[in-house]
Amino acid sequence: GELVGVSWSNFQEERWKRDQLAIQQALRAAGARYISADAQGSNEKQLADVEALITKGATVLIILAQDANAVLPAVNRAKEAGIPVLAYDRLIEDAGVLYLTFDNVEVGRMQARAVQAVKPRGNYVFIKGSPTDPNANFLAGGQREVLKPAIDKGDIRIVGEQYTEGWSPEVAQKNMEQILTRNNNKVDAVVASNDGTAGGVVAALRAQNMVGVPVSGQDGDIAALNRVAKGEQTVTVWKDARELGKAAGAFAAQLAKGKKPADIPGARTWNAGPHKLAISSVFLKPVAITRDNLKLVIDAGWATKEQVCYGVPAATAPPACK
Amino acid sequence: MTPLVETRNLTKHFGGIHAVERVSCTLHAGEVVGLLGHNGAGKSTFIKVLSGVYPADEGEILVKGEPREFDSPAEAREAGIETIYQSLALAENLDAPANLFLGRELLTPWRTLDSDRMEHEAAKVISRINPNFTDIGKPVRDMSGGQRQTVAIARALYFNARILIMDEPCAALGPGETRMVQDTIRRLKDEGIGIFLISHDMADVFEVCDRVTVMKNGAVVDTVNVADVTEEDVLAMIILGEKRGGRA
Amino acid sequence: MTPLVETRNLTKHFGGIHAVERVSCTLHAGEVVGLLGHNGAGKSTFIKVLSGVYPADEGEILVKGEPREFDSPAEAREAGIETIYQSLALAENLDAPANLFLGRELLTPWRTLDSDRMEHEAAKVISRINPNFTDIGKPVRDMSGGQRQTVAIARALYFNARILIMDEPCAALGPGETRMVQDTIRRLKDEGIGIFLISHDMADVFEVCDRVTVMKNGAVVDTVNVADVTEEDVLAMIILGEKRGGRA
Amino acid sequence: MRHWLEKAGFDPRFTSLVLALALIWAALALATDGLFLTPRNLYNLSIQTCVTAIMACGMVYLIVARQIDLSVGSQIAFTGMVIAFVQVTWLGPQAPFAWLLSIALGLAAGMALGAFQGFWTAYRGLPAFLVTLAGFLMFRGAAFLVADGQTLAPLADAYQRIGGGVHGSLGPTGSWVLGGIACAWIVAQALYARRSRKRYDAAMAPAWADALKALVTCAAVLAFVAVMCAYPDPGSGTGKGIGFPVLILAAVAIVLAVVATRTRFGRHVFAYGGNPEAAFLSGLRTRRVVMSLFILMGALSALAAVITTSRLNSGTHSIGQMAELYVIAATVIGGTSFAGGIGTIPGAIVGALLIQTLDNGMVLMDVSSAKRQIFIGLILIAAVWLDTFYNRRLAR
Amino acid sequence: MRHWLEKAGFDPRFTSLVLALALIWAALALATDGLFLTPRNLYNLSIQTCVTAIMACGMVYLIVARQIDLSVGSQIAFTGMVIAFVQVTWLGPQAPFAWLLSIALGLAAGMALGAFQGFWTAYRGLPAFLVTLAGFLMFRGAAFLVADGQTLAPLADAYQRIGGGVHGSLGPTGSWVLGGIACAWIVAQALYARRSRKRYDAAMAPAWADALKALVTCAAVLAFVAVMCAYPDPGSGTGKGIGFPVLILAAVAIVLAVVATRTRFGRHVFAYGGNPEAAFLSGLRTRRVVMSLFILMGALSALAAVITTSRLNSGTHSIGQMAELYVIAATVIGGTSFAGGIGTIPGAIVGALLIQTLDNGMVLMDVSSAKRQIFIGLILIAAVWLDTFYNRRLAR
Ligand SMILES: Nc1ncnc2c1ncn2[C@@H]1O[C@H](COP(=O)(O)OP(=O)(O)OP(=O)(O)O)[C@@H](O)[C@H]1O
Ligand SMILES: Nc1ncnc2c1ncn2[C@@H]1O[C@H](COP(=O)(O)OP(=O)(O)OP(=O)(O)O)[C@@H](O)[C@H]1O
Ligand SMILES: [Mg+2]
Ligand SMILES: [Mg+2]
Repeated sequence: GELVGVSWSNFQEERWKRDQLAIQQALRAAGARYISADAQGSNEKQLADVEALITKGATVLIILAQDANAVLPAVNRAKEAGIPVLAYDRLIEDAGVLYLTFDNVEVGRMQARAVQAVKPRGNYVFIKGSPTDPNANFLAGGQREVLKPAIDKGDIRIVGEQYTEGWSPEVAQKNMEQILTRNNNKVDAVVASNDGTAGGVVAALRAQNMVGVPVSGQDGDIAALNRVAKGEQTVTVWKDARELGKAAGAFAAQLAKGKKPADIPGARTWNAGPHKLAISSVFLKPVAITRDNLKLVIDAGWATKEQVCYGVPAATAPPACK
Repeated sequence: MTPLVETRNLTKHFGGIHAVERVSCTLHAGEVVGLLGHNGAGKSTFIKVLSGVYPADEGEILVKGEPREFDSPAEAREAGIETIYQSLALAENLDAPANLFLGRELLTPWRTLDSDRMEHEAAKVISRINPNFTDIGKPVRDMSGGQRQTVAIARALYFNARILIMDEPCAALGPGETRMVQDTIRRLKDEGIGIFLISHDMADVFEVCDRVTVMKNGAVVDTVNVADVTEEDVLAMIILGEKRGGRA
Repeated sequence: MTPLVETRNLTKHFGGIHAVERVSCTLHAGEVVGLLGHNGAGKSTFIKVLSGVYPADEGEILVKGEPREFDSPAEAREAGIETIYQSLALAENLDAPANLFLGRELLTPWRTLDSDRMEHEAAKVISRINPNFTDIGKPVRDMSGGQRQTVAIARALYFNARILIMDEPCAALGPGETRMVQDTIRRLKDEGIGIFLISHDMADVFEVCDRVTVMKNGAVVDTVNVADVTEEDVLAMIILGEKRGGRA
Repeated sequence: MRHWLEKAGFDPRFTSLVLALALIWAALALATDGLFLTPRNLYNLSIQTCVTAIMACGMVYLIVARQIDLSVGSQIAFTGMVIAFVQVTWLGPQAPFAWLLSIALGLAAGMALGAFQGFWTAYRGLPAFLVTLAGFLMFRGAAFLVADGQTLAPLADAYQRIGGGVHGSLGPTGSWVLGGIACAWIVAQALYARRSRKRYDAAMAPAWADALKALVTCAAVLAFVAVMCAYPDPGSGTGKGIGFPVLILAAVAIVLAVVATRTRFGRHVFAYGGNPEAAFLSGLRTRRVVMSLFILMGALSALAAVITTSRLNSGTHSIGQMAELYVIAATVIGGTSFAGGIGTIPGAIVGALLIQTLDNGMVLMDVSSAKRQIFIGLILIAAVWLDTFYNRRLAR
Repeated sequence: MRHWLEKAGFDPRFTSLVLALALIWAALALATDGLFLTPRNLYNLSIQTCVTAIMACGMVYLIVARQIDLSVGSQIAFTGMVIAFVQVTWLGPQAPFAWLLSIALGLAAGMALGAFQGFWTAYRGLPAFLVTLAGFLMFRGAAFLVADGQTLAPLADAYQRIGGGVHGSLGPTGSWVLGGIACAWIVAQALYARRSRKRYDAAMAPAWADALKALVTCAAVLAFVAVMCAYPDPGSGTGKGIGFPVLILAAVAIVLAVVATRTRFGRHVFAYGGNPEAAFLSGLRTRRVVMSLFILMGALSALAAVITTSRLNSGTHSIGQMAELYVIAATVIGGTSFAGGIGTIPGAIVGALLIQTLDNGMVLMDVSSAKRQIFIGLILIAAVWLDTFYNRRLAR
């Protein structure tokens, strides 16, 4: 069968596990084999990884790019070897690739919307991702885009904005503690970029008895879903990795069989990237999980009811936990 | 009567260098044996093997008649062998008392270090050797060459060992200090302690030694009673490396 | 005629310790001046100030009559002062030739090290002091105490300095080696080089010195011509710390 | 200046370090118009400092003995995951005393990691840098595998208090009592020391000096207590008092400081660091000493992990990144030298406090992370330079 | 075993290291059924190794002189951003020779960073660990600010070739010629050495030994060339030959190896590392030496940045993370000791190759990253243990 190589940018984050599982299943279904490599957040290593995957004889590459530009030489290597590339989840600025994603800017937008829905006006804090991870800036971009009008109107004041080295929860926590001190707790909403940092933020809020302040997140970590159920976190934007993975696996198999990216079902050319290249892309819709639609994740078997509703007081329990 | 220490064909090579070559000698209680020889003759290496620093390549060591193998200086020390190394072996960052009691610290009833008592005791022994040396509380790093050596000597003298090995103990000592050490050596000798003394100072040697063993390039040239020889004889042995009257 | 070196009230304190206290002395060309004193008298500190290791707290140094300030040993060396330190100052990881030529390496026409020539030269000087010492090619770390000192001495002798300072050069040397060094000192003296010699060995001192300066606790007790005194006199000065006939 | 300082027996190195810290605090107070010095922020600072400080205490021992441990960050991650795993996955946080057991197992795990590294360093003679670099990679990988990369939460309620959050402190009464006891102890120590020295009529610092020293220390302690109590707990509203992490740190610091200066083991560590060969020739069991240092470090990392996880109320394998750098930095700032044989526990703690101060203050000033890094770098250099410079002056 | 090795004058430490590497290669070849040893992979490996290896050469000098530089990773990031900025933002990649200028400026920047660190370490006596930790933070922050966190791309076409990508190599003819020259030089050296030693009739290794040594070295060189040429360039289709990064590495290594062993400067570095005080007493200008080492390191980091950026065809501020650890590890694996005064350039390069081998091979074996970290850690320990163990045996 075909051999599909996957290059992860940084596998250390919880969600990719699930993507991997889904991709592997989809590939097995299509009768293709799976090999992978993890760049651990390093552009240099990702290049080396791709070289290695090609060496191993991959016939299709699924690349989760660490950096949209820095990954291009890797893509070129693939092109040289005549191997089609599927840009997984993150943009690769190359006309030849198939771009498959829940676009992250959109995720940022959804986080912002969800928070704004609860707190349309007040003091906002932005806890951004790692400064060395371009993805963090996409998210931030989407968040700002949504909130800009309100900010300009003066409904929303930004009272704190910090990167989080290595997406590390305890760094997010320290930063949040300082921002709270700085504003003497006058913080009405926190837009955190993923569930890890959200965890740190909530911990900081709890220490000030401010649990309940709207907090956003993403990835649908079990812990985060549980926080949502408890009302400690407002939203976790859930990108059903299995959907993405399934699609990726299927498409990869087709590309391997020689299909052109453009001919992939549901593919449309998209050219909103920084360099305005026309790239054939497939976008999946992420879902914003709030306490009202927690059921979705449970029904989807993403998390069990026990996990989600663990320790949720019956009184304030969301519908899903009733 | 069985000697305190006896070595049989003790041998130690470093790569191609025959530092110690089949050296046999004995040391009895209440006796001072001098080890002489040119630089690089193998004296220090010999006593390092004796005190467990290096394992012997060949030959054996007998303490009180029974063969012993020392894998570390710690073991030699437990066997009652106390050594003053040519390198002095002092922890430069610690002061004189700390070095003097290193590994055998005095403790308070609560098993903590009894610094004050150690300082007191150290001051006592050191003043016996070098009365001018009072500021013993500073790191050894800041002491003069002779003061360091004084500390090393004091360490060996304080704990009454049965066997005492001194590698050029007076090399850096002033005339006054040297005398003090000689007196101490005589006293210990009378107490029945056996002493190996390495020294380059003939006067020194003839002052305190009963017998001298002369080495050259790792091997023993000869062992003689001090009573039977003159300084010149011994000097000749060291420099020419031949037994007395060897050429006769 | 102006002395090679002259110090006036040279003083150096370490915190509370008066290591060198207003020391004045002179050294003429072709003269050997012995520096004596108990351990910790301040001899090494004095010569370290002379060779630019420590800045003087007070007093001045005159070389050939003109006052000089040495901020580093490098400068003292440029002024023609060559020193053998008590600590020997050898790089343990390098071999004898490397240490001997350290800072003054011999170069090939292409400005690279001429190792072979340095090895050759080193072998020559060293053999002059200690003929038994042949394996000079190994790191100093692996050498015997006396062999190290031989290297340090050779370094000082190889480059003909105008002023030579030796801090206990023979402390670790065997009798044979010591004689060689004494001969060399005499030769240098005849060549008109001025030498400060620190030593604890009276015999040694009386062999080669013209004058001796005795120190106690940092201060000069007295300076005397060797011709005018006996070993006993000097010993008394060192130990009692009083001028000859001081008590008379 | 120097004279009465020396007389009073204040360690100039330490004093100047505190001085540098004081300067930085003053500057930050100005830059944040007083915000930095509010009880609330000082309370947070005290908590934030603990993790680094606790590990720094162990690092002092290692570096004094010419070793190093690059894997402390990964050790936190792994032990933290073990603890969380025991509580969340294995026993369930509600299980009575699950959290106690988890802490015990966490400590055990930490010591195991330490033993592993110690073995290769002490008994197989591999360079510590390399062994602990390997540990740095291995333990982080292992941490990921514990829960397959998942975040484990929430942890037991009792456990969460350890982190110094809500109800995570001693309260005013307790704090004052403790402060009182501390002062009493300090004075007692001073008196006892004088008595003992008199017994051997050894040289003594003048009475006024010792008195002054005791006074300053007590004042510092009480001032600290006062500030901590001035910050009302958001939960109960009463004063917070000393946070539990600070108590842990204090315990660790006192014990290790005493061990370092007043016990055989400590003496041997310093002797080994000063001259390993001499230590060996003096018949010390050097290997055993080195081995136990790594085990100690592992245990301290586990303690740090306890505080971190309970602060986050969750176990994630991404905690403790870069910890090794900050810990070693704290140690070095505190005057511990890589040449070996020199270092103090109090110094390391002040060092940790200094680093955390910069982090804390910069965010209060709302400096962007890139600029923050630059400032912190510069201030680090400045602080240590002031320190050494001041002491160089003394030496002359 | 040992005897004829010693006689032949092979450095046992180095030999055993190469042995360990060979073992690992064999194992990987088996585990990947030969894939690891394909010309293609070996070519990639050779390129991937260069960055670490080049910096390791400088780190050898620093560690030999009892210093350390933790900021090399951040130096890459900063100099890389400077280079990219000059090409992309300032002059534009199409501007003729923009890339040459950018390299020059990059090197200048690197040396400036080095000089900064060197100044504080050599002339102000701050511990290198601390100064370079500050650098680690500052330079990374500065790298972010150069383009405010943006990735700068694409770079000049000519520039891209430096990285060893398409047309990024010497081609078969060139490679073989070079290989020939190298061999000639090796033989010449051997002969010259013998002549010079004969002149002073100094002790000499037996002729067969020197012959053997020369032979082995030449064989290695030619084998390398052969393998590189066996991999067809995807662009042209002809054999790739030696990649440009490898050429840079070779140049750096040879120059630095010669400087270390055959020049005054190198001699003084080793003397200083062996005993700083002795070096000072012997009248060496120790400060100047230390200072220049840091500048050298900065220049090498800039070179590494050139290769990295041209490989990525873009400048991002996130490159070079953890580089410091891998570089220092490579150096230590190569037998350089933190005690100072001991270390070799070839050793460091083999060390770098060993580390990169593990990374490269594990991916080929398709091991999950968590498990990979664990393996790499274990193998690191094993390799170095084998090394020291083997030499311990020799010592007895
Ligand atoms: N770096 C230092 N710091 C503090 N005190 C020092 C330092 N160096 C020397 N001293 C003290 O200064 C005094 C003189 O030391 P010095 O080395 O000059 O004595 P010395 O005459 O050479 O003795 P010796 O004959 O043992 O070599 C001694 O009391 C010594 O303890
Ligand atoms: N660790 C070592 N490695 C290699 N050779 C050594 C080592 N230690 C000593 N040697 C050599 O062994 C021989 C004997 O050395 P040793 O130190 O025993 O001489 P010694 O009699 O003590 O000389 P000295 O009177 O100078 O102290 C010397 O040639 C020395 O170079
Ligand atoms: Mg000896
Ligand atoms: Mg002296």
